[in-house]
Amino acid sequence: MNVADYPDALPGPLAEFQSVTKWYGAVIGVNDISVTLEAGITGLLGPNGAGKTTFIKLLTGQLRPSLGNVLVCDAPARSAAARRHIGYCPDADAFYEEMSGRQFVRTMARLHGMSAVESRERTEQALAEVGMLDRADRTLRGCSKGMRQRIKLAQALVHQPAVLVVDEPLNGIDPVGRRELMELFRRCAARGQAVLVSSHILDEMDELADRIVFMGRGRVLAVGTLPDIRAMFAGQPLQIRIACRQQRELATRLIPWDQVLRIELSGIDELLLQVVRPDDFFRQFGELIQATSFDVSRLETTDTTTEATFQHVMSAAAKF
Amino acid sequence: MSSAPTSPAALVELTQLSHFYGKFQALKNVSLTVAPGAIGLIGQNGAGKSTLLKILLGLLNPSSGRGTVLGFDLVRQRHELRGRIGFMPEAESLIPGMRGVDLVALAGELSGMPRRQALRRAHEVLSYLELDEVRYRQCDGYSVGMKQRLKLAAALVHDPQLLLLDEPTAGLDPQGRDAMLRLLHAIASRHGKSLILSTHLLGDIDRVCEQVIIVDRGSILGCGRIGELRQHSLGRYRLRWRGDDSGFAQALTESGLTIQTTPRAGEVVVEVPADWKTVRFFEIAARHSAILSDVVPEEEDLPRLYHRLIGTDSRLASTPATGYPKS
Amino acid sequence: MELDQAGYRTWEGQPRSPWWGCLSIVRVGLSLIFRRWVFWILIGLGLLNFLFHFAFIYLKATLSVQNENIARFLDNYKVTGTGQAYADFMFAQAGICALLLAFAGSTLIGSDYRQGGMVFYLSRGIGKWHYIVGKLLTIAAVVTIVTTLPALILFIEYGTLSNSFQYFLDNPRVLCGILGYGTVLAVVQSLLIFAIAAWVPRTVPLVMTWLGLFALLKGLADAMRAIDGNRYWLLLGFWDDMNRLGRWCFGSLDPNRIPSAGYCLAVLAALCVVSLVLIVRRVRAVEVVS
Amino acid sequence: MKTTLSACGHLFWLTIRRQLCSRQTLACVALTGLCALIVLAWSRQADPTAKKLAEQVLVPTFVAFLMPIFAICYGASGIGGEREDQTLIYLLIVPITRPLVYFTKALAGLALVAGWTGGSLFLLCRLAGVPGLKLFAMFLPAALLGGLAYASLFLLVGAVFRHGTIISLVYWFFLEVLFGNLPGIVKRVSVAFYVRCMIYDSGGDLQLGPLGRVAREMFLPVSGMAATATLSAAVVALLALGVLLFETREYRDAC
Repeated sequence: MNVADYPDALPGPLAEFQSVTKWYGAVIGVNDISVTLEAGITGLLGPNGAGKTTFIKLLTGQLRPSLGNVLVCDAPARSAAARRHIGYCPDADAFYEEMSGRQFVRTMARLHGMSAVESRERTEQALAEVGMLDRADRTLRGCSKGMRQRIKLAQALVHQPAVLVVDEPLNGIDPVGRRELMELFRRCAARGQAVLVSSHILDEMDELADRIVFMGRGRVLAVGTLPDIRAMFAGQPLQIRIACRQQRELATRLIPWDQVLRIELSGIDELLLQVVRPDDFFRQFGELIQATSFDVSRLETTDTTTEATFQHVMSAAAKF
Repeated sequence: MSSAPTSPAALVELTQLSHFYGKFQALKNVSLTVAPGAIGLIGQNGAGKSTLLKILLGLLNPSSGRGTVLGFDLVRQRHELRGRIGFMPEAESLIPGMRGVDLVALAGELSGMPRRQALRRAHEVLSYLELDEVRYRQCDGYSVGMKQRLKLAAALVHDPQLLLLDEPTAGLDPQGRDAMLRLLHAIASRHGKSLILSTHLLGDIDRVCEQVIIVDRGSILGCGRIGELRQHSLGRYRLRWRGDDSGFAQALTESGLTIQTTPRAGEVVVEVPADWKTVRFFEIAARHSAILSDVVPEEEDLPRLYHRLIGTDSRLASTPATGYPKS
Repeated sequence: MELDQAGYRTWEGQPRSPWWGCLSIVRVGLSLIFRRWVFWILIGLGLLNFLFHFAFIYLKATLSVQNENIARFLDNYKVTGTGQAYADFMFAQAGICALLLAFAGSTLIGSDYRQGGMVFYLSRGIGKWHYIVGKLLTIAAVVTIVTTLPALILFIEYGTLSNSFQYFLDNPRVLCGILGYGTVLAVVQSLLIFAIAAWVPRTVPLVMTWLGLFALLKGLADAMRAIDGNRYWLLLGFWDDMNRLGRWCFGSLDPNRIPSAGYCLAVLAALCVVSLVLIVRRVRAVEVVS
Repeated sequence: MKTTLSACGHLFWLTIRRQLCSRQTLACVALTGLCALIVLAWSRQADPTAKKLAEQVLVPTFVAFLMPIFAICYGASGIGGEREDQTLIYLLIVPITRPLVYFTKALAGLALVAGWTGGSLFLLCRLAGVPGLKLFAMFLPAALLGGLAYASLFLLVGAVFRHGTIISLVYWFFLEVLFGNLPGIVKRVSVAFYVRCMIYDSGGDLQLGPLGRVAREMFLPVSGMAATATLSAAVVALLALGVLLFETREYRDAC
């Protein structure tokens, strides 16, 4: 096989939502979303009921959009042609239980239209990729949750799709396994595949995703890299934690600053600050420390994590 | 015979406990003493966590060895014991077709509460877990988060002294997870319940537990207060800054510090000598017009502690390098 | 004043004996069945049969005052008030009940094995015997509600409407028959459906096994008897065994006809023991796995 | 095109293999075995005739019981079983269009039902000896068509309703068993009626018919040709309807 099989040879976005709306009866699932997916890892975030599942089902062609188009590699997502380019690792923990992992992946390869020889080869590759080469002969019924997740992933990788959609891939996987799988997603992204990961665990997203799609109440609230999204909330007050042996002296120095909205003494030698215009604050703070040589053992911005950004996005969305 | 010792010093006490599934030994001569409190249970898939939980619950007879939980013998007093334990299983263990409040009340009755008391407690616990609005709906229509809280409600309804939780936050969204952890923390700290929390998310344990049991391949690798197991002060700082990108990092190297770069731009981890003062970071930053926003001493957090004890590198070395052949 | 009235509160009561839990299982199981419309089709069918009889008895009582002939005409429709009539009524109800159980089996028991209900039950303060007894009682209660209870009501109605209480005094055997037949049905069917549902939890195979057991075994019994006229083969038809035993309770089984009530009892008892062994093995297996 | 064909072919074999290796097959084997025992026992009696065999054994046990059971087993579980196990999703993400998925699965299901019906009928007739072999040709077309009609109906039910298997069973009990045996023309909605019409028509010289005078008078049969045509049309129409509904349906529960 050659590199041209991989999607970086294809022009344009790998998948595209063109003002897609989907409703079930009177209930709206997603409302007028337009997003493109490109090579790299995209994280899909949002609380339960935000429309993530609908988004994924639209992308994998299980649902037909009520309005708009979903394109995968320039084919409508519901067509068989589009499904050739999509690998989907579903959330539900269901398999053809009586098969072994290897048989299952091979079956899926055959259902993708591969010949027996080809499917055998690709199965071995996919199993190697998820680190299950030596453990794939046990029947799925007797496999642990982590092994099942990996087999599910192998199944999604076996036809070398341009777009890989993984729904909650890290549920039930132990910390070591998590790292391995995250590494795997990165390799896929590096090959030019578009990887869409939906997950609830924000700190992992923080580490993993190149781009994040925030969803809430059926709409896409924000798209972009984490720093981009964070920059959108630059005006928001920041939470800062400072540990300093001269707790009270430092506090008295900081009170007059107009960037500092609130100071809270917490613990033996800790300060919790709420500041605006952080750049100003940090510059001034640096100068202060150099001038006074207070012994600051910790300076930490506590809400730059995805979790905090998530809170910001959600509260911002609630304002309109 | 059913009277328990008035105040058991140890919550769990196991001596030389083993368990076999056929020939496979799931637990190998485990001896363990745990004081009451919030306890985290971590380990790889298949390390024996669920087996341990099931034995503590009295669902499974250990093949050899003995133990007590809450002062009750694991084998001989298992019914009395189980009435004092709340178990929240990982698998979906609901009875389809039942309303939420009926299910919780049933759980209470099965643990020995009289019917009216159980119903009263069920309402109380459900509203405590913020399920008031859905309590009259059928439980198979609940969302993942609601199901998790319903399972917790069923485990809490008879006011047990010890809660066993198997992956309570699996499948929850961030807000749900946050709420669940706050709840567990409150139950443990404010209401004096003990909990044993088995999870893969080390962050959960960090937030709720003060003790931890680390299981690997059927043996206990570490057991005790997280603070005691942890190695303090690794002599490393994580720095984040705004502005100038590379100059600052270079200046750090020139001041004789070893640098590990992280995947993020504008962030490094530096190793410092013993007599290092943090002021010097600010000085170097000022010289290179970089604005320091984070100076965080690196402690051994739970993931690192875990990886140290399990014996894998914290930065992952074990990924198989085999991918698609690129030819 | 503190806010301890809000939020989590403790409960300080003495836990009751786990056997109380069985009653809860029964109550919940019944509510599960009587809440689903599919079962109401069958329950409705049984109810129809019951109301039919109920109305006939009433008609007979009121009209026979005016015209003796009407009473004799109505007796053609088996509302004679004799043991035979009740046995026939219960036989019909038992058939409906068997259908009901075929569907209810997977709701009551099968789903425990497929959807984690076992873990729910067994991780509470009850043991496996409490669980088994609770479930068996539930099924027995369903059988009783569909068969014995309506028959008892008819019996009381007939007696009350016949102007004197002599009817009750004259027919003690009928009461004993109703209770006896009901018990046989309840015990055998509950054990049998539990055993089958525990091993074949899905609806379709469950229904197939359940029906096959009654319908095909009866066919086999008839065919075997046709070979050489050996009537002991009829024991293979479990459904008829229950019926024969029931009629014996009513006192209307011909004692000289083979097979006799004793043989039926032995066969059914063996069947129950086998079922019980199957049930216990299955519950124990789940304890280990789940 | 070629890849689609090979994928469909694999799906066909996969369906057959999985259905054959399920517990239902065990139950079918057990029931067939019981029927075989009945036939064996029956054939030992003093005076076995073809008419008696048809009336006492084949119609009540095979046509009324075994054949619908096969159809429910392999029909309702075709799509319905995959939905129940939540594995339908795997068929919806492979590059086979939905109509083809349904069609392939239906073909596999129909083949299984036809195989089981034909096979078990042959076995039973064989065991019954000479009278049985006489009846085999007479029963085969009716049994096959009836089985296929049942199977395509239950496939459709399984694809449309969430509790497809239960609904199929309820349908069988009430419409087929209850209505099918009512006197008058109500029974013309049931498959069993047409199957029996075909049997009675082809078994003309044996004077087959419903037992009992009233039942015989109130049976009101249609001609064998009409029954055959109705059943064949039903199979085709139900299949087409199934394909159409499967294409447009969106499974929210199963995926």
